[in-house]
Amino acid sequence: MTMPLLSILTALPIFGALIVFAAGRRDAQLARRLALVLSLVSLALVLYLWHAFDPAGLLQFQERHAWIPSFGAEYRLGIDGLGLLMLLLSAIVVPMSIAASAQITERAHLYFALVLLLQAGLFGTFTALNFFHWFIFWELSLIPAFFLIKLWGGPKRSAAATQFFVYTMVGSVALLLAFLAISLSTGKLDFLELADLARAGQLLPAMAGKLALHAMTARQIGLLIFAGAFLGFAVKVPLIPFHTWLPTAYEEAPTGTTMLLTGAMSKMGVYGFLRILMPIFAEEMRWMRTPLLWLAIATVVMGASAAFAQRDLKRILAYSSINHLGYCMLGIFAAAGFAGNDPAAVMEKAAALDGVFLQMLNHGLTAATLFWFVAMLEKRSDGLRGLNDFGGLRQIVPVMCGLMGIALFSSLGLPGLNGFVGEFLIFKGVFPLAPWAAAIAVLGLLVTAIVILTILQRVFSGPLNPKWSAMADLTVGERIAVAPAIALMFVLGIYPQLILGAINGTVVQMAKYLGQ
Amino acid sequence: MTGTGYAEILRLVMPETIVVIAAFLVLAVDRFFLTQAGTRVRFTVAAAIAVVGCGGSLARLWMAPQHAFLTEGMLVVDPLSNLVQAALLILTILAVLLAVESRFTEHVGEYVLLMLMATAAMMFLVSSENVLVIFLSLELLSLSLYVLTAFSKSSIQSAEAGVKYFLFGGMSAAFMLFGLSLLYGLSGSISLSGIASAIGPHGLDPMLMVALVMTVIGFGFKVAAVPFHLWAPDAYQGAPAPSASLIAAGSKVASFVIFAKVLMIGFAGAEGSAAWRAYAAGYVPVVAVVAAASMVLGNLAAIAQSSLRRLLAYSAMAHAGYMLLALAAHTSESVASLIYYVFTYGLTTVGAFGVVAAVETETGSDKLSDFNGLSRRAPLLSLCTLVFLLSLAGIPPLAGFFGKFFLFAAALQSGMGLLWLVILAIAMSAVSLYYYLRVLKGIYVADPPASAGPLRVPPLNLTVLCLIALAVVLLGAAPGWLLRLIENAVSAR
Amino acid sequence: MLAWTIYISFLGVAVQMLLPGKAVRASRALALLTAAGSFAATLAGWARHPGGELATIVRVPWIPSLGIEYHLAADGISITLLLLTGLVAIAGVLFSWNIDHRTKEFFAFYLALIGGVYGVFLSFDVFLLFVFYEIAIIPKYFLIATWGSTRREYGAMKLAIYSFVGSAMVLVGVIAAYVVAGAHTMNLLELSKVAFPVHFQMWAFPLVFVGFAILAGLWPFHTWAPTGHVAAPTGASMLLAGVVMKLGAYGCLRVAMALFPRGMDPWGFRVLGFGSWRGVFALLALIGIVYGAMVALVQKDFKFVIGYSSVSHMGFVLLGLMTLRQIGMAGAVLQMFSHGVIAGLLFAVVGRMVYDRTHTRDLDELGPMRLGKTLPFAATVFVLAGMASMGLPGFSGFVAELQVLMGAWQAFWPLVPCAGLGIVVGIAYTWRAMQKAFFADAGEGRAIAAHALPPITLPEEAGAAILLAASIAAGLFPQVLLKLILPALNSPLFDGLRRGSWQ
Amino acid sequence: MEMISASPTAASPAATAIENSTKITPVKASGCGVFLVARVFPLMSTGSGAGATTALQVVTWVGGITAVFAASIAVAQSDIKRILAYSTVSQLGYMMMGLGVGGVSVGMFHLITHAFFKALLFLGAGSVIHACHEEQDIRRMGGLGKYLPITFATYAIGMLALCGFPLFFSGFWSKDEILHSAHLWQVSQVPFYLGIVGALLTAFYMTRQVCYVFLGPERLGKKHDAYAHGAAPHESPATMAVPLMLLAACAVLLSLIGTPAWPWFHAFLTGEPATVDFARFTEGGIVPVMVTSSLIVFLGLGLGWWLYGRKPVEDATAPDALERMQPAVFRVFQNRLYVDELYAATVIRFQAWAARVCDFLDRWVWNGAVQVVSYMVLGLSWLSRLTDTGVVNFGFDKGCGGVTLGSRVVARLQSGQAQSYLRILGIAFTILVLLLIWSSRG
Repeated sequence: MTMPLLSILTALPIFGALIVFAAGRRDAQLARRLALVLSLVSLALVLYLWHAFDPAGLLQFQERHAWIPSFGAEYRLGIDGLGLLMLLLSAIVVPMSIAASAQITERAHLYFALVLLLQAGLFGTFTALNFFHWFIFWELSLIPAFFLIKLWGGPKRSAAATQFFVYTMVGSVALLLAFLAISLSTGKLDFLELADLARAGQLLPAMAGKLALHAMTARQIGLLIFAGAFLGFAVKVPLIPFHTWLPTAYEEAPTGTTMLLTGAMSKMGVYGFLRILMPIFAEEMRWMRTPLLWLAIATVVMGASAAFAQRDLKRILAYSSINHLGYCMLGIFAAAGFAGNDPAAVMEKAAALDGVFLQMLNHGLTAATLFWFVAMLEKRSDGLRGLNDFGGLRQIVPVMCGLMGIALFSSLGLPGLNGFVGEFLIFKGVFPLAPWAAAIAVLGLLVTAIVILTILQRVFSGPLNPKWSAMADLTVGERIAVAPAIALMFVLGIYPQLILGAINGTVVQMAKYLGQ
Repeated sequence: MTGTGYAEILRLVMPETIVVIAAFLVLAVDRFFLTQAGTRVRFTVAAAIAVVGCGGSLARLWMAPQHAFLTEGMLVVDPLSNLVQAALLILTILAVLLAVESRFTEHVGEYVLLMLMATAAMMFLVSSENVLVIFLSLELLSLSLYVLTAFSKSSIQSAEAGVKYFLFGGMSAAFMLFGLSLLYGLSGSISLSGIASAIGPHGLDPMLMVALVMTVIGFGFKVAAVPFHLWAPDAYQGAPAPSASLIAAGSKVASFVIFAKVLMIGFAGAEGSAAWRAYAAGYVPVVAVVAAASMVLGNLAAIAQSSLRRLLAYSAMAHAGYMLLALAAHTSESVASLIYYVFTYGLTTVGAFGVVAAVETETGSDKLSDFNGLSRRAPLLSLCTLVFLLSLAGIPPLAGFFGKFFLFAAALQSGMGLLWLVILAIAMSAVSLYYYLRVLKGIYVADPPASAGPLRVPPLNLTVLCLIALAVVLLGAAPGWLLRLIENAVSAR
Repeated sequence: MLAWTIYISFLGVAVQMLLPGKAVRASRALALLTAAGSFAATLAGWARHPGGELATIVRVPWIPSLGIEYHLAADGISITLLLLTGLVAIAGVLFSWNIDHRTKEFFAFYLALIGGVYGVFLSFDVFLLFVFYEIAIIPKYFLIATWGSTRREYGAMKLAIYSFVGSAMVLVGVIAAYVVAGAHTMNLLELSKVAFPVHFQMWAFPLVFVGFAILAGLWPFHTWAPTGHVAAPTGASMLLAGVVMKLGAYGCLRVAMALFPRGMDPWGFRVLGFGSWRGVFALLALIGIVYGAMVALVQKDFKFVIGYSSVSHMGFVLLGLMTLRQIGMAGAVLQMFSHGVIAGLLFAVVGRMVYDRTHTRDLDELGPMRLGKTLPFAATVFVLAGMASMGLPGFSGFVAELQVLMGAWQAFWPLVPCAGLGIVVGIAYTWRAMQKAFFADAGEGRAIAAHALPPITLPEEAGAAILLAASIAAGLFPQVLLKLILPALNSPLFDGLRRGSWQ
Repeated sequence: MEMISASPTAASPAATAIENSTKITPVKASGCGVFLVARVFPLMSTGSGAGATTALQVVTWVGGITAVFAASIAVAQSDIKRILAYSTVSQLGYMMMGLGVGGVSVGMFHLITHAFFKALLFLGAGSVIHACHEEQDIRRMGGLGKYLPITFATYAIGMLALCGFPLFFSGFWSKDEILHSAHLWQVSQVPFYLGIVGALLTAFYMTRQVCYVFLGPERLGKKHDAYAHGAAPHESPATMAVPLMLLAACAVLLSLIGTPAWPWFHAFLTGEPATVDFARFTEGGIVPVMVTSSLIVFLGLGLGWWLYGRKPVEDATAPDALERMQPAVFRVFQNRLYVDELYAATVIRFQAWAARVCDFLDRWVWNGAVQVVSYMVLGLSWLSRLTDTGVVNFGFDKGCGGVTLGSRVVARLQSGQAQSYLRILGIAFTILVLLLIWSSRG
């Protein structure tokens, strides 16, 4: 690959942000359109990557330059199936969010510039292969998100934004310290090289040898460092109980931003688990299998249950995102938690990982769409979004509730819609590996279903709340806007191979490596 | 008096003689030709003659340096004494020049005469190693200084200062005389070296101790070391500026040099030690104690002062403390550093008093508040003040800092025993910065009184002050040559 | 070439004094010219010695009888700090553009200070170093006491006294070293070759180290820093935090550690769990990090927040020095640079952009003014600077603290999590200050319109741009500086350290 | 799968939503589910080759139970559409079972056939409902056969196909294949018997439905006399009739592509060439199974006819035949085995409780912990600040103050009284001498 496509991909939104900031100063609409166009351009670029990507091959579009030799920092880019998938997701979600942010009029140029910056952060995170390089984007993606919440958020935005920021930062610092330890003991910061080391079983001895901590066994040291790194990602995902920043943040953020947060940013955490923790800390994860699985279960079940207790649509969806990401975690922990690389085990792990990948994409798509619908609802109900503020809407806005119904069902995991595939595969993979975990987690599925159905019932069916008798159905523009998302749900639901094909090579290799 | 005729002696004491002649010349001219003229003219003429005289004597020292050691150390002429004398002469010249513009007295002739006599006395003092001559010249010096102090008849302070100086000088002179006579009794000799060789063997018996202490007290008075300092603040404050500067600069140089001689030659063998935990009786511990007391008390008391003159007086005690450190170290390096220190110190003090005089003549007092906003009223003068005070505080690259540095280095070189004293000294000099900065704050930071216009400073004084300041800077930036002179001189004997 | 940095600065002082008092614009221009000139000289010197290895510039005997020389030399560390000084000096002049009260005196003192700083960084003779070190102190006093704001005389005097206590300790140590060495020289390199008796080093090292570290804001001798910074006029506080604190750290490295390496050896017994001075100072540095950050977290005065943040960040420098690992010390030097730039920037925003316009620094009062809207430029700069200061990757602070922490991991790992706590609190206070000052929600209180505040002037924008650019450049390409620093750390000067407990 | 079985129960919002969107959705959606399982079949069946991986077992069991469960509910329903809905569920159960035991082709084949005849039935039901002025309760229908001949005929075909009437209907072949595979399943025979029972029930409730709807006297007028407006039940227009007939045709003809004799469909899925070979009938127990299932179907039909066809139901309010025999059992079935109530009593209540607990944990425990930590940090910060002002600064200031004070004291020694000078001198003298004497002794 002569052309540094990935660098271009990452640089594009940054320049886009500058352009939007400069050009959109006067006219909010112009800013929004510009941003939309730019995001579509990067979507096109990602699609081209998708097209040029060789499913069989692993790491592609690599770029590699020396950066700071003294502690092994490199400029290294590259994507495998995972990275590609994440790029695709971010490239899809960002235009959606921009399209959904029509109501932003105050300092719109800044808003959309920040959105594009956030996109740059996402792209950078998903393409970087060296910790130093990766961490830059990992952190920088926070800043736009923070300001998006802080400046355009709801009444409690300050608290929400700060909590979100500091909370995540705590995680990052822990992660950073852990990686310092690693880089000291190995002199490497490159994910793949570290993964190789770990597979060769040299990482742990190296750490134990280099950081001869007082009377700590290699195992303890490994766990200590793992704990640091784990915290970083657990907060980002988030795993219960590291999630308390999330509901407030999602609730207070402007809905367009919430789409970004849940659609793309929450995936950064899962991505981190897949790309970093699972390969590098395979052994530690195996040791910690049971607790980790319990965490995942807690996330699944408690997330769903907490969602049931909420009365605010955004909060409900926030908690249900926690629950959905919980499935990903479940799959990852199950896949990473068990040794043995006989074909059957590999197959099951592959299934689980396939599920995780799909779930990431699907949840991103679905959750973003759902929040979008909430945004539309808010627009019509001037900001009201309580579960009980509505009722019987289906009689007056059939199209909206039909489409939203589809989205809801997809998130509930109705077969035939994208939501189903991922979860199904995850359970299918987890079941043979950790039956008990799968069994308990099924509760989560049930509760989610109840939650979603409750939404449908309270909002759309039942007697019409006279307050909304004048509510307008989706405009043509809106229909056109959401159509692709809905269509995609069906497509992915019916033909998951579209994705599975592209990620297959990566997944299988991951599953293989996990065995060793 | 074996073999040396009076002509010989006269040749040896030519510099002193020239000064004395100049003194009488001044008086004569003032009495007989200038009775009608105004003070300024008379001062100018007198000063001119005095300067010429001192210049002549300087030239004599420079052109024909002598070397002699007359019997019993009655008269010792060697590079060291020459150097010190030269320094004394320079200080006197500066003092006289600064006096030209002052208005405190009608008796110009007498005043300048006394200054020159004091100078001559100092010159004799430093060129003698004989207790008798030392005492005589000290008395001559003291008497002229008493008068100089009380000279401003219009000011009650001046009179008071004079009286106190005289009373206290009397007491300490008595002490010293008693001490010296005891020495003579113990050793049967009046030459320092004789005394040393006589008392050396027997070590330190109580009589000698008493003698030692009494001598130390006597000289301690001259150098205004605590606790023999009590005269100094009043004298510094009361005396007319030129006299004060002569007391603070010239007499200090002379006294310290002779003090060093007396101790190091006269009490050679009775040094003892003031090393931490390795304490041994002798003059070193006495000096060390006095030094410590001077540093602490001088610096602390200076903080509380509101008058610049008194502040300078206390800081003078502090500096005396530092210099005593050199005596406690009693090595040739320490003597060299002492001499460098005392020279630069004298120079700086003269400058400082020059500034005080200049401001006093305008504002009529030397309260610190009168210096507020000086930098706007007289930038150049303030700059000089900055230099002087910072040099006193020991800020590089000014002479004061190098003086301190050499001094402390030398003190330590004599053995780490004095470390505690050095640490004390350095700590105290850090404290001292506080009060110097207070003065400078008034000058540079505070705003001038609304009414105050630019401050008129006589051009002569200003030039002199600038010269001094320049010298201070140069001696700091390039201390090398002066140091070489001193070291050669010290090692020459 | 590098020597000219000193000469140009003092030349500038002289010319400033000769200027007529009325020629305000002239003296500004002159100051800027001087600062830029010396910076250019630095660049030229850098171009001449790109390797970072030790290079003697001037060496003439000065006081032969004491073996003191006028010896200027530069290695990578010096050049790094010279660059820093140049940048901050230029920016400082730009941010002092609005000084119209006794302008020429201000700039005279300002340039004198800078000259002294350059001198310290360049002098390779301990005596000379000390001379410049003291020269740098006096102008600080007058800058603060005359042009400062709140409690300026208290702050100034406090700063002066702390500095002098510090330099007194240094002086004792230096003289003692000179005497004990008996080598009749003050040359750093030769003194560092002298094998001082260990028991001597054991008391001389802490003496000199603390003496210098006081100026580097070592806890608990740090309180001069916040008060001084707050009291100082913007330009001065930029220099104080940006450069002068580095003097201390530089002295610690260049003099204390290079001369008395064995002073950091274990005592052979343990007191309260400490086995060596190294451990003690490392802990003090750590306390500084956390403590400074925490105090900053609860300040009401915007400038105090920044003031304490410097304490916290300088803690990283000292910690890095104490690691005695190459990476840690390289990080420390890098942190000196980084903190210099960032702190300068922060003080510029707080002191010049905000305070000089709103005339209040109380965060609660700033809130209602909605500065985020009325002073977008200031807000942006502060956000960026804040990001840099909290050690976000991509800015200089990150690379520096990263390496320091790496060193710390090796040297004393238990401290690292605490340092992490410090970083987190650092994030918290930066963000808190930023929100309260610029992005406070619509609260009661006087919300002032945009036009009420004079707009940001060109010099401010220029200065901010320079510093930001420096921070980002150093953050993205630390290699540029590391190329200078690492060889310097391997220079023979630190042989003692390497022979000692260096790993 | 639980979702789907729950979905058509009218009370649950899902069904409403589904019926809102489009009638065909349940079939299609669930079809998608089956299709999906079929798609991932390779994934599931990997490992132990015999097609009995845990996943597949789960699928099988769930399928079998669903089949019987839903069918038994359908028996006692009186809403025409709901009966069909439950039958759908039960058929889905079959498909799942088929996938589980027999693999893709089996399940998919039934999926295809079912799609057609169930579509046919739903359409027919629609036509009936339309004809009866949106009446859905079968007890209020009856005797519609003569009014709606086409609907009746096609509906009958659909019904027979669904029941799996031997030989001529697609349903027979697809279902038979499933039963056959179930019969051959190594793991257990229970699914097979489940299937049998399901088949019986299916035949029974479909007969019941048909009897209620198309045969017997008209009970329509009893409710609201539609005749008053002269709107007698009338056949649907061609727009409805034609699709009915097409679907009916398919319901019959599809049987051709799945017979063991010519398993074209299976071949199509597996990619082998399809061959005609009637000998296959003789292969391992195909015929017995065929016979058994046929018998079962006839039994079911017979039972249905015996109960409902033999003597028609005169009155809409008249109790159901089964009800008369077994009121208790019937009520249980009528109330859908109290599934909803069960849920309400157990799951929902537990869920509500769990939700409250989780919400509590979230608000107070997790978030509380975070708050506590942050407050601790803040507290520490205040402490540090106090130390800074109260101790460090205070110390410095007091220190300086002390020095100043000391200096004042010292300065006051300077009384200026000449008399005191001598005293001080004397003291100093004695001290110094004593010092010397004392020290020289040591």
